[in-house]
Amino acid sequence: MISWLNVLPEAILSVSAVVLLIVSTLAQSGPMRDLLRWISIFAIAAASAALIYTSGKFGLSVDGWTLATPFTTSVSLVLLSLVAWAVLTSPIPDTSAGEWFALLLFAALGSVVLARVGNLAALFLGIEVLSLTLYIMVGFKYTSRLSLRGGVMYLVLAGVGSAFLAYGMALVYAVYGTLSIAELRASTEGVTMPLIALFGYGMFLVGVGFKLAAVPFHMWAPDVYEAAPSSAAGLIASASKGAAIAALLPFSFLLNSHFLIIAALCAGSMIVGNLLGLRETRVKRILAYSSIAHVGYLLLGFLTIKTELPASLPATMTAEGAIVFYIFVYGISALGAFTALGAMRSQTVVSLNDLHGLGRTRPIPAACLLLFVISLAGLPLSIGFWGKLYLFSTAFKAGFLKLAIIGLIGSAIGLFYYVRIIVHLYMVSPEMNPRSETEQTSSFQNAVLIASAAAVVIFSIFPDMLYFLIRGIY
Amino acid sequence: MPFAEPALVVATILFFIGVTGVIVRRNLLFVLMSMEVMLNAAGLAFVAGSALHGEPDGQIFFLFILPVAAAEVAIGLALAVLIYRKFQTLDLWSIADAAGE
Amino acid sequence: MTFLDASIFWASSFVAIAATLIVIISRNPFYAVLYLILSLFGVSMIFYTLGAPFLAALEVIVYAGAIMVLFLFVVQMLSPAGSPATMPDIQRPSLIQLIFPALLSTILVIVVVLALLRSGSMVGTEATNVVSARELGIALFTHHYLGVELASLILLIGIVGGMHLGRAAGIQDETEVKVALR
Amino acid sequence: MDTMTSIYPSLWLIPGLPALAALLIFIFSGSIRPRSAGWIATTGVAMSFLWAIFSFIVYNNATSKGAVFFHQIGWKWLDAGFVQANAGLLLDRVSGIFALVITGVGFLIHLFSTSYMENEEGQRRYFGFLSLFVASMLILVLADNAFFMLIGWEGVGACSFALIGHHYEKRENVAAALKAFFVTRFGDVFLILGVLLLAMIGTVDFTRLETFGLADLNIVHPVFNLTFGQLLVIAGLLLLGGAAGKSAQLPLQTWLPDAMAGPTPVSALIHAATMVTAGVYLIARFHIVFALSPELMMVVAVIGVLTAFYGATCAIVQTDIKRILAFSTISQIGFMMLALGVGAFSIGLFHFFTHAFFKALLFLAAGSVIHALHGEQNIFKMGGLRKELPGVFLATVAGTIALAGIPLTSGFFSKDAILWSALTSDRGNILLYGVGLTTAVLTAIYSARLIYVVFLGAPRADYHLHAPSPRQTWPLYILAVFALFAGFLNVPGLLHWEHYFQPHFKGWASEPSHNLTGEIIAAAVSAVLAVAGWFVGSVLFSPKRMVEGRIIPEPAMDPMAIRIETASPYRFGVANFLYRAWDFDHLYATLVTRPYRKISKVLSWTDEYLVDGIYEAGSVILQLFHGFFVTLQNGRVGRYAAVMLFGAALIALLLTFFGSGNL
Amino acid sequence: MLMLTLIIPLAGALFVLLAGRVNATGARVVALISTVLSLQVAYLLAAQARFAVIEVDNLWIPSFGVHFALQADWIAALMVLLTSFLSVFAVAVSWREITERVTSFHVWLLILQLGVTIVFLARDLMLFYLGWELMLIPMLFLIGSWGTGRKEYSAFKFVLFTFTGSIFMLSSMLYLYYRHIVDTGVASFHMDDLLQVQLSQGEQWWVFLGFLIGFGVKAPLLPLHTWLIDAYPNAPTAGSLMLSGVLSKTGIYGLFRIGESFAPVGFSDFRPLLIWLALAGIFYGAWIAFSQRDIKRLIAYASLSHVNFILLGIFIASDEGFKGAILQMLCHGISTAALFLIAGAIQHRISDREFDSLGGLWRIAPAMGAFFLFFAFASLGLPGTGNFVGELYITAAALEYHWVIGGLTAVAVLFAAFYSLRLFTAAMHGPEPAALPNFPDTNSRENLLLSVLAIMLIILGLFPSVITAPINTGTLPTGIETRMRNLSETNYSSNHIMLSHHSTLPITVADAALLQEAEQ
Repeated sequence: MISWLNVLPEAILSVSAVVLLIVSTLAQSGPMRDLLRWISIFAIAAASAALIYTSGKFGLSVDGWTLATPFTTSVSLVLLSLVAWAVLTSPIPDTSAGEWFALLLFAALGSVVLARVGNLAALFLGIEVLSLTLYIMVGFKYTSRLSLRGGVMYLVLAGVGSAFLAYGMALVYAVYGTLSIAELRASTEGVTMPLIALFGYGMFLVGVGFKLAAVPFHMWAPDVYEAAPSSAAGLIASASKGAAIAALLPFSFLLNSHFLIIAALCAGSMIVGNLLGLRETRVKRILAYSSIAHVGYLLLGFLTIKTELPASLPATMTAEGAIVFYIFVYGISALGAFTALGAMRSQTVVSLNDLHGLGRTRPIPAACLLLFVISLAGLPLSIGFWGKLYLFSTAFKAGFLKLAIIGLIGSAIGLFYYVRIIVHLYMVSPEMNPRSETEQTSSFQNAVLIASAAAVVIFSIFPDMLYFLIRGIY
Repeated sequence: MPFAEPALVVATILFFIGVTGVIVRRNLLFVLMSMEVMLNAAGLAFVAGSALHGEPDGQIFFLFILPVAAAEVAIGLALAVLIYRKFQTLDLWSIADAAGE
Repeated sequence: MTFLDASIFWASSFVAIAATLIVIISRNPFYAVLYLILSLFGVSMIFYTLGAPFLAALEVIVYAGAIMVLFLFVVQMLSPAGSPATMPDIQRPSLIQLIFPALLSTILVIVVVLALLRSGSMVGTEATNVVSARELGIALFTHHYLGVELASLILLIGIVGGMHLGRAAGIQDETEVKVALR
Repeated sequence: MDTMTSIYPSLWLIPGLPALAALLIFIFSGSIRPRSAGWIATTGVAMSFLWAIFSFIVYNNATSKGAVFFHQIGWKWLDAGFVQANAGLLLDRVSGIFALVITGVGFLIHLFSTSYMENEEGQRRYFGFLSLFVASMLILVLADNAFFMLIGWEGVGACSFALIGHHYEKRENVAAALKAFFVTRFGDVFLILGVLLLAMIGTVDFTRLETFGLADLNIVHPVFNLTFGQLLVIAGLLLLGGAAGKSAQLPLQTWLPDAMAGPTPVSALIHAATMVTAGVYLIARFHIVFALSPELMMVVAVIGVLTAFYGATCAIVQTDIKRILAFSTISQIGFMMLALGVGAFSIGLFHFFTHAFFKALLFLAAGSVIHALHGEQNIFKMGGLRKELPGVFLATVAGTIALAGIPLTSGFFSKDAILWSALTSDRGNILLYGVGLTTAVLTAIYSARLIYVVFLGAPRADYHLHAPSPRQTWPLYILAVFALFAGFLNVPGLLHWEHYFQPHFKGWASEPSHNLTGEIIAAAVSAVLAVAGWFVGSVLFSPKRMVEGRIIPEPAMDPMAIRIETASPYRFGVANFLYRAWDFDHLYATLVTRPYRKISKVLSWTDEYLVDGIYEAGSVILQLFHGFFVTLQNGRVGRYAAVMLFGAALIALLLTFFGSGNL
Repeated sequence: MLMLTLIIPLAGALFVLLAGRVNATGARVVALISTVLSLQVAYLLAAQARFAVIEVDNLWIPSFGVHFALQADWIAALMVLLTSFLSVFAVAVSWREITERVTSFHVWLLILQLGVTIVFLARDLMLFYLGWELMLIPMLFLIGSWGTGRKEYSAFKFVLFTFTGSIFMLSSMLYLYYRHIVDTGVASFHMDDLLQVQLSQGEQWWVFLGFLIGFGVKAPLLPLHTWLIDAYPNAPTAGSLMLSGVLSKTGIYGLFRIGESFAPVGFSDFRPLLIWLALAGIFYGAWIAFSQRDIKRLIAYASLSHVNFILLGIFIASDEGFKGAILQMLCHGISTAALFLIAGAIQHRISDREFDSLGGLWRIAPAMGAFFLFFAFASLGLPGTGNFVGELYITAAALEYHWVIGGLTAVAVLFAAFYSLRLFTAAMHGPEPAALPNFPDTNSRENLLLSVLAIMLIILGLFPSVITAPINTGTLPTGIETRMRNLSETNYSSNHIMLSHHSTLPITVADAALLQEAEQ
């Protein structure tokens, strides 16, 4: 039963989630609760090992539900590492710790399913696993009105998004009679798509666009990010977004038919996302807007996938490579930024004024936040710079000069709000801070933050190392 | 089946009625119902597609939509109860306008 | 294709659409749920005409029988003094609110209809076979078992969510509860 | 190439010693006593003077062996494209005379200053800059090329700025310093352009200037598309602009009277004897360029004679003793320019030589008077100082008669020679001569006025005299001797000045007629006119009249109350016009200063609000967009779903109308 | 040697972080040691680069074609020397001025130095860009944290302007990269590779425009200068010093090292326009400077004027123009640094820098007055200082280019006198202010710093050939190279037409003595 082995990663994750739930009933409090974190980490590690083990050995498996090529494996690993990072830095809730970590594992599961998607149904179910997990995570802090509000908003809108997705898939299915992406790809080759299929894919893009928070399907992002606990917001920004773009990758054949649409989403996200952040005063909303803009950059990479490159170029310079790299780079930066922020300010609404002087009173998380923000802004000595450069150079290589320049201008606008964060963090004295008390962070959390901030810098000096780590570990 | 294509149209109409419902309704319960309508319409479209090609994949997809709808409603209604407790209303506009925290 | 089939299809389609319309404009949540159930019955009939009797049954059992009942419970639970008709904050959507989404929806529907008309018959020969529950089951558990697995997990997630959120539902004084989650 | 020169005295010591003194004073200004600063400076200049004499003697001995100049190249200084220059010093007849006068007069003035500045503040600063000035001036005259000369040229300007503004507590002094610097700097713009132009079309290496004489003036220059001759005229005009700025010639003369705000010894050294004659030096140095075109020479002569006339007319009505001398200086330099313009280069230099003595003398004497009167400068508040300050009086008389050109004084010899050249040289004419002669008469009149009003008659105010120390009087006496007798240096057969410069200017100078009778008649004419002028002056400004208050021209106010900034002290419009120095200041204020301030303000405003406004507007536009998108974010699910639906509809429409076509 | 210039600031920053844990003085001392060391290294580098181009070339990021390629020719080495020289000063002037968060201040300063050094040495476009962007964040912190006045606004403005500019620059770079891939199929950012790209005229226009905006902002070229007016005055002294002394040079440097190299046709097509623009900048800055009433704002505008002088030289780039520009880059760096140092010292003493509250300071601070006077004169181009030589060369080049431009350039020198002396007199001259708080004269540290700067200026003024003689055209853009050669040649030949150098010259004394000896 070779093909069964192929779903080993998914199986490990789901089984361990269930195990975790069972264990959590035994370990409601005390030091045992730390065990939950380590079980999760262990599960993710085991899933990663399984991924590496199965990578490329069996090809399409389970009737095309999962696709275990080296590439999808690397995407899955990237997403798993992001979830693992969230697991490591996430504070353990006093109640429902088991549920929390189980949900994180479910998120990992959804991401892996999406990264290796080979089938429309897998896509739908993967997105649903991820979404449902995230609804709960957003509304996890049910004592907070904002949290509930965000949770319900995300639930409704994500439901609408999923419905669009399913509806679009249904129309496509109605035309081609298959759910397999490979077959869909084959059936579009060299043929003009009927309008109904075009429309179906269009609605499908609405659904994916919603998960990505691409303009104009971005509206939910700021409210939800703000309402969610930091780890959840980080996950929405990183793993969920990465999984969505990864799920979009097999649909690169859409670039023939829907180029204009995707380009519009891309340009719109890059511009509107950055414009939205311009004068925002609440930090999590700023990060949300920034995530919208980053989707634009990712889509820019997606647009270039079909481009023929000169054969002499190294294989590492493909658009897919740039996208995976960027998923990791952006994911780690966004997660890091949310976590570092959460480490300093735990309340739901964090305004820029709440950051005043934290550079002095909380130097370590502040410095980490600084580095992550620099990375988000794409300034040098952070991997964000290389990530962005990979994408933009890919766009240039593909000849999409206008889009690339729009993106560059967008990132110039975006710099404004990143710098605002830095300014408020460092250039205002602590006395100006309306809240004098700060959170205490565990040294473990600090260590993880420092390590990843250091990684952001170190990998910026050796970006290729990171690249090969991502693409070539198996 | 000859009704496959008309059924697609019906699904489309239902779907967009659902979307309209989500947009215009202010009460969370109605919004959730509209969402159900949308999911259901998507399922209908799948079944129509399945009928068009005479193969089971579409129907199977509907089988996947079912638990999704159920799970969404379960969580949605749980949230609705909590929200009603917190805000004393299910009116999404008032909830949005209510001061956070 | 018989006249009976056609009349069932068109009638149930009409019922489904009309009932759904009433759902989105009704004031009374109780009635809305009932109309939604009616709409689901209509869709179920369409399933039947489309040769999916098993799904038609499932539609009624799961959607109408389970999900809608859940709705009813909640409506009951949240209605002051047990009378949902008096829920104060439920308003009918005004015409002005309706215009924009209705217009866009109409455009989209027209696009689909046009697309269907333009493409003519999408498949050369329309299949006429009825997919039986047996066929479905075989396909489901030979080709799509991962989907089944995932679907079950989705339900599990729903349970976990319900469990977590429901835990709060029983607590009246929230200040006692500390959910320290950053 | 200059290994041989080591056997000759190093010229670097001449500017080097005062520079060293200045350096010492500046570096140790914190630790030395103020008085020592004076002595360090004086010693430096004295040693420089001695070394200059020594070098000059050695040089003169060498000339007898056929050498033309004494050239020491330090190092390659400028090296880019056509801007090629050494840092090198050159001693020849012209620079030798200048160096001697600068160090000699400079030494005396330093000595005078040690007493004059004794109880003043900022002595160290004063002496530092004074020494630095001497060093710069020496570099100016000794430099072997025009680029290197610029170091000295601007250096003296900078020192002049610092010294005029020595008493910077008063805003008007600062304004005067700025004015002096700005106006001369304006001239320097032309000078720099002129030097660059010359460097571009030829050379500004002083040892090679002769090559201009060998060039074909009709060749067209490839860059400018003008002939060489035309370019030379342009270059000459540009140089003249620089010279006019530094030497306070029309129309850039306005700064010099104001520059009198500096301490009096500074006026003596910088604004009478040395720096202001830099223009004369420049033209004498570039005489070939000028001599190559008659028009250029005419311009120089006309500017010179007009300035001479201008200065003399203004001097006649001034009430401030130093301003009288300042206008007199303007006038006398005009005479030098006249001499240069008519081709009598050596005579021009001769007048520089004599003028340096008598004008320095007059300034120092005036300084003594002012010092004795505790800073009083209005001549109508003086009077009767003959008895109180007999030594100063005698010295002043010596200076004024030299200035007036009373026969047998140095001024007589030099001025007469100029007038004679103006009349008889190839480039001269009767008009120049006439104006020059008139000016000479005016000169005699205001000279007499100075003596009569200041020293004769009865005191017009209460004096608490402050007797001059020997260190003040001895320099006066020494200078007086030179003022009276230096003229004999240009007596044929004795020490013939013109003959001495013959090898330098060669054929480029225009020889005046050597008609002895004519010369004697002309000399007689100027002698008679000078004496007559003095007489007129003595009548007009006799003590008797002064006592009666009948001052000519008749003042409209108490003469003692006349101040520099008084606009119209006299009854007569002409007199007031002259008092205000022909209203040049007013003219420039209207034409240049005020518009410039205005432009500056307007531009400043433009920059702050319009140029920056473009960017601010850009940011406002971005913020408007931001505002639009943000208002959509109202937290209501319906709105958000509506936007999604809108997006979906947009996608559908795009697909319907554009299909799968790529745009 | 090349690597050391980068390693020392980096290691210095780390050591400062460590030393900062002990105490503030420790951080200062370590920073000083680090900068002095890098000055030493830069000196050695320059000493080597004087004779030969030093290169380091390693493939850094193969997947991307980024090379860790450094190249130090004489000009680059000079710029590095200037950078490390001014870095020493930046540390030294902050000794007393910076009392808060000393450690991080010095860390940012050293990172800034690192970025600038990379910019000057990079032989790879991406490395260059990396260094370019690396300057942003340190400068943001230096201005925003330790500045005065509207510091956050100024910091913002600086960062946004520079970054927006660099976006255009990056577009040009990526376009070149793209074209190189299209042409050869090889991905590389190495300048030597990208120089092989043949762009059409239209492409060159766009590419050059991108570079122009990117570099023009930093330089700054009119009308991209408005950030400067806020950033220079509001930065701490060390920041103003680095901004005006070094960062503006990176723009100029990039303009000819990169802008002209990669788009020679674009450059030469834009050249007349740019020359006029630079000229306008000279006048604009000088005129506005005159009416400023804030010392640092005045210096800022003055700096604008001077930088446009340099740009003019770069744009004309004949032998004189280029040498003048290089020389002026150093001298402007030094003299403006000194002026900012003095302005900072005044501001530090009385917490104000408006003319109204100043005046008559010379009496109470004679040493400061003397230095102020010297540097005011240097800033107006007094002969004897290096500024004069630079401006003279540039004026000469302008005159050679066109007489109108030459004339205007010379006139511009006059306006420099206006604002420089106005600045000096407003602060130092005039009646002593009635109620002046304790205003100590410059202390020995400041005296030492200012003396070194003054001596440097005089050395540059008297021995400019030290700088200009080794300028090796081999590593410059070919455009500059040919212009330097051609214009000079026409000149010398025209010289030959006009005058014969070997005509009969008067003999010198030395000659005469020789003759005489020969006779005997």
